Amino acid sequence: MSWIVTNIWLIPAVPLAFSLLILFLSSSRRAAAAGAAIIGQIIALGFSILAFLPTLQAPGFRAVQSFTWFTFGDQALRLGWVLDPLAAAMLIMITLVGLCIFVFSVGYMAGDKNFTRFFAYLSFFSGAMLGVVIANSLLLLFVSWELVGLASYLLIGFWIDRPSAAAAAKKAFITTRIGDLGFFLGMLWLYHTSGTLLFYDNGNGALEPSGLLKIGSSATLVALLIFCGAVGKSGQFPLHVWLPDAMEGPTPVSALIHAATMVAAGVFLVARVYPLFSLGAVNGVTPSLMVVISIGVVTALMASLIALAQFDIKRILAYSTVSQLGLMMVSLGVGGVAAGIMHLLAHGFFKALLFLGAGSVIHGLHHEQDIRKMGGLRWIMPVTFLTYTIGMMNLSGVPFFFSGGWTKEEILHRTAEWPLSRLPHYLMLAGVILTALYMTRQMIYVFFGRKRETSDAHESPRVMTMPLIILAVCSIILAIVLTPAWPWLHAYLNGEPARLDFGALIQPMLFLSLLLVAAGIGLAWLMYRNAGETDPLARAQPGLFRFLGQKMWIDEFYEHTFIAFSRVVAHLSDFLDRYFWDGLVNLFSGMGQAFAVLSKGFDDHAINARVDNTTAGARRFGRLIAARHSGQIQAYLGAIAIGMLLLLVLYAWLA
Amino acid sequence: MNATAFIVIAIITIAGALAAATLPKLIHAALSLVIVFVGIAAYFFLLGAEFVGLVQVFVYVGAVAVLILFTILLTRRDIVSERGINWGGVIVALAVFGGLLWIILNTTSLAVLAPQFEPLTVKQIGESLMTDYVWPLQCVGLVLTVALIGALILVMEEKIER
Amino acid sequence: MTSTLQLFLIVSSALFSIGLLAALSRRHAIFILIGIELMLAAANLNFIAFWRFGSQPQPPVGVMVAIFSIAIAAAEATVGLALVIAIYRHYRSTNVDQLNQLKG
Amino acid sequence: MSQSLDQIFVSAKQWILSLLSGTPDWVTTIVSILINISALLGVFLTIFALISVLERKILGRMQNRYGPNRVGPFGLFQPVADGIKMLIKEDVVPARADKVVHFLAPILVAATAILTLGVIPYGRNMTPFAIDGGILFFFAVGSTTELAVFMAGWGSNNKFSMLGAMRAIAQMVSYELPLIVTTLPVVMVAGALSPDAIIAAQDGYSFGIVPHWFVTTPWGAAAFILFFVSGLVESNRTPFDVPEGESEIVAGHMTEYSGFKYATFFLAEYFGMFAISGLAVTLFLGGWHAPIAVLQFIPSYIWFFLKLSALLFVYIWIRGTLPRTRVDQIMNFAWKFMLPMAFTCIIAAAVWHYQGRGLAGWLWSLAVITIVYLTLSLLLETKKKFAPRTYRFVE
Repeated sequence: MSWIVTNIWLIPAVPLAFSLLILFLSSSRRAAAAGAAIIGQIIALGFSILAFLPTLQAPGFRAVQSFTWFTFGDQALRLGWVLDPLAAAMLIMITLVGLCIFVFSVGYMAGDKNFTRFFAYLSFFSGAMLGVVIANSLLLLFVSWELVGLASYLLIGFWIDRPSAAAAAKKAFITTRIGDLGFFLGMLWLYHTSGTLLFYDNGNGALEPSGLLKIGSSATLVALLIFCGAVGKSGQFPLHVWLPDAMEGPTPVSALIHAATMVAAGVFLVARVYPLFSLGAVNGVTPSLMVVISIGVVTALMASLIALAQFDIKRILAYSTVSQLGLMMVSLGVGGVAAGIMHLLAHGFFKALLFLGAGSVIHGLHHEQDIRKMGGLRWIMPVTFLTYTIGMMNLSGVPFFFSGGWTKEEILHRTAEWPLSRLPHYLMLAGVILTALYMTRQMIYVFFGRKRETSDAHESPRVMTMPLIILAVCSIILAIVLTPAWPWLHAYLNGEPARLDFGALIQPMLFLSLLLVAAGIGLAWLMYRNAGETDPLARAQPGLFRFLGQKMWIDEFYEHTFIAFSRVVAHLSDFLDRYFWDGLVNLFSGMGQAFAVLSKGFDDHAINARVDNTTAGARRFGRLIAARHSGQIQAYLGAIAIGMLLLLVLYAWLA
Repeated sequence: MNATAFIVIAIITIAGALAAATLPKLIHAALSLVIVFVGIAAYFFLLGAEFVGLVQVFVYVGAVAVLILFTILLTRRDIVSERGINWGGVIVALAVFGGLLWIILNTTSLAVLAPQFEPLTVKQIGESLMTDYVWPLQCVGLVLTVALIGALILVMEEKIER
Repeated sequence: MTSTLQLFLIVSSALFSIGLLAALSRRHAIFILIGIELMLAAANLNFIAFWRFGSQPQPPVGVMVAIFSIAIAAAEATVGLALVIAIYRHYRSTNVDQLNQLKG
Repeated sequence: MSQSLDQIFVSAKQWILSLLSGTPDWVTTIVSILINISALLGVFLTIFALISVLERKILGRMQNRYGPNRVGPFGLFQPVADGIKMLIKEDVVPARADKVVHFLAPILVAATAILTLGVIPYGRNMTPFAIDGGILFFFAVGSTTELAVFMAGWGSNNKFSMLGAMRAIAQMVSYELPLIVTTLPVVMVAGALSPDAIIAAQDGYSFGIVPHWFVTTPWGAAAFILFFVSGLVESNRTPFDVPEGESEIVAGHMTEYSGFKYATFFLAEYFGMFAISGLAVTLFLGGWHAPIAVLQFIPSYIWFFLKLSALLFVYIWIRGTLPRTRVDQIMNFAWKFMLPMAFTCIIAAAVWHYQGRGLAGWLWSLAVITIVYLTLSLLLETKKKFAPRTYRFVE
């Protein structure tokens, strides 16, 4: 047993400590801040690798440390952390992607005046996210979860002088808070039914058989409430609206939070408490899982469609993130936990890669984000172009060499095997085409075609391209452990040994999806090859394009329903307050005043006369005393001495 | 107990004290105060409390007296005209002395001769300070620190904005 | 028969009274401090004398008290003199007759 | 043989006292005290005379000239001539001076200097005034010097005198702290305040050649250097002779003294230097112990005075080498560097002690001192750029 297994809390603690350290640096110590953040991340990565190694030794490894936080009455509130393949894989992904993004940020944020603060927040975020991953208690997870939310709020609103950034930060915070309310209620309910918040506790945890037995029929409710939190954090429909707006933050933040890690927390949460979802499954189907699937499907398709009609390079990626998260949810819903997590890990790498690539493009074009104003960057930014292409292949789901392809394939398999209906499967296949379509569209707009208003574009510095290359290589290497021929990661996550089987490579489904991807890319190539200022789709279907371009008017829908409703309620309350309650209050106060007038008359004539006499006497006495109060220290000292003398006399007289 | 030593020290000490209390010039009074301190330290030696005597010299002569002299220098422009003999103070002081004397002379339970004793070594004092008296010691350290900082803040130049 | 301890007590009470005299009758604030130092020294002498003439052997209580009292006296002198300087800066005077802002 | 040679002075005193057997006790006591005092005065007045001429000669050599060489062989009678000159000079007392204080100051300064010499062990069983708290006595009496300096400055009723006295007191008070704090590790390790016990704690040799002096430990070496520098300040020697720097402030608190009183000040200053050096020898350099085991046959007092002379030579050497520092530099150095380093020595000594006083403790305490030293050096590094110097004249 390695020492890190028992001290796994060190992994989140290190970035948190470094974050505090950086916060105390003066804002001119830029190199120190960046260095500290990167060193903290490297240490966390090292610890994560150390923690990863023991999990390889035995399939289904799980180490749990729990301790009592405090006790009220006879109820002990216990917290703890857990190390299992799920956590270990997430740790590696978060720290590695995080490290790349930290390094990238050094270049991207080079000109910013709040450089040190940025790195403090990044480190803080990293620590909080690692805390989510290793938590063995729903409460600890919730605490870290909220810290992640806080970090996200701080980072989205990092450019506080921009009103749009501040609004986006607020929106993200409030929207996720709606989900977190559900999460919190779910937690309370879980504690009520099972009496513990620990996941694993030597057979007594909430996720272990005895705990699940106690939960019994309320599992659906608990699972759905907890799923609310996941919906909020992972940007699932109907709470997805904050995620595209969150692109107001600096691009490394988008890469770190809104692609690779934080949004993955929702998926991770569902995977972590999966036993609650699948409790009492008939044929692998429970009501809660049904909800998960429906939400996932709706989210995935809707986001892909919206992505087709966006012109902001980061916004397209944001919607693709939403759709990929929906895909993961579907995977979890149909029972493919390992597949979902694998996609989550792969997605972490290639989406960070894509976002950083987009960041590199934006940086090279002096903060231009509109893809209509880009083009022909293929030769100007070769490294960015190559790595971006790899990321795009991953996202589009091209199998064989790209991890994203294999994991997406796996998810499609799982949906196909769902016993209830084939509908999710078909919809996901449609999603594959759409993904290929919008990604190719973006590629063509940005990297091919004529140069548009990109007169002084330049390739980014080495410190920014190196992370891109590392992430690209990682996403390709990851493909090796993902092939169906040697499904090592799948086996690792499921806690069973991996077997080599080349036969698994040849499957009809694989060719189907390959065909679909090729169709999507080809279609896009045909459509957008000669695209001019107006989008071809907009020309063909202006109504539909506007509908999609305006994000299906969901924000507006919320504006006119929920927000309008609360406004009406507020007005109503205001009216009630002003006229009804105020009237009551005024009535009472009038009564009080009348009584006061009465008692004043009584006071003045009956009582005060006596009191005045007494006070006059007291005042005369006070003047008498005050005359002795000369303010002279020595007079006081003399008085003390005389007092001492009197005491002496008294003593002598008594003795 | 050495009677000669006792009487000589008593004369010097009380003369010094009278000088300290009555001399018109502040500096002379402060220097007479030093004589009193040294005299009391001599009494401590006579009573077998060498360590306290040394501490007395160290603290009072080396530190407090110098402090008083510095303060006199820093406030030298203020020459306070004395108001002549303050008979009230003299009478109170004499009365207190008389009362104390009367009490002392009338108390019969006091030891006549000092008992034999082992001289107190520095080591014993140190051990007491570090065991039974460790908390008072810490408190005194704290008090001294606070006094130091407080005195510094009190005498710091006030910034006059012009 | 006057005991030896009584002699010490008489000397210390004389010192105390002289200190009191200085504190009561002089106008300069530093004289008051000098008087207080005299009184404290007299008290210390009492502590040591009582300890020495108490039954032997006994724990060094008197010595301890004297040591602490010396330390406290040092702190007192520091703060007192700092106060004198501060008062002097403020009123341009160290005459205690003029410092009667506390007058009731 | 060597034993009797070592104790020859002790035996001589015993013999004189034995002549008085039969007389009352107090006579013996007083005679014993008188013997001690006269021995002290005799020895140190001789050393003073020698040093005053040697200093001028050594300084002369360092400055590529001869120094006094006219009176007697090699100018050795120079101090006699100086003394006679001082004694027959007119004793000038300023008209506005505070006569009593002016008169008492040199007496007090000389008395304290001689008293401090009393507690130092000059050889085996050769401590003139052996008391339990000898080190404390040294510092208690030594702190009285400040009072004397103040009296001299104030009593003269002269601006230069007063300024010089203030400077002297300020720097003496500041450096008294490091001086005392650096003795604490020694007192801690020896477990005693008495000089004899401290010397006894430094007895013994490793491998017969490395003496167990405290200066051979890292904390001891550091404390010794700090102590020596503080001692330089306490005795107002160059490079810390700001209070009496001739080119700045005439002669500081001694400006208004002449003739014999001036000579007394001069003497007290040198006696103070002897006392500090003697204490340094006692605390750190093993007192009267021989440096290697083989040389133990040489009498102890010879070793003591050899070490003392070595230290005195360093004093003179420094005077011939270093320029005078500024007042603010002296103060900053005391509070920002000396005092923290002195406290570090205490910690290092504690580390050394609790590591079992072996090699491990040696290395650990070296590490502690080095780390703090480097940190302080980094922190105190002045980032001030050198600019053309501007002079502000007296307003």
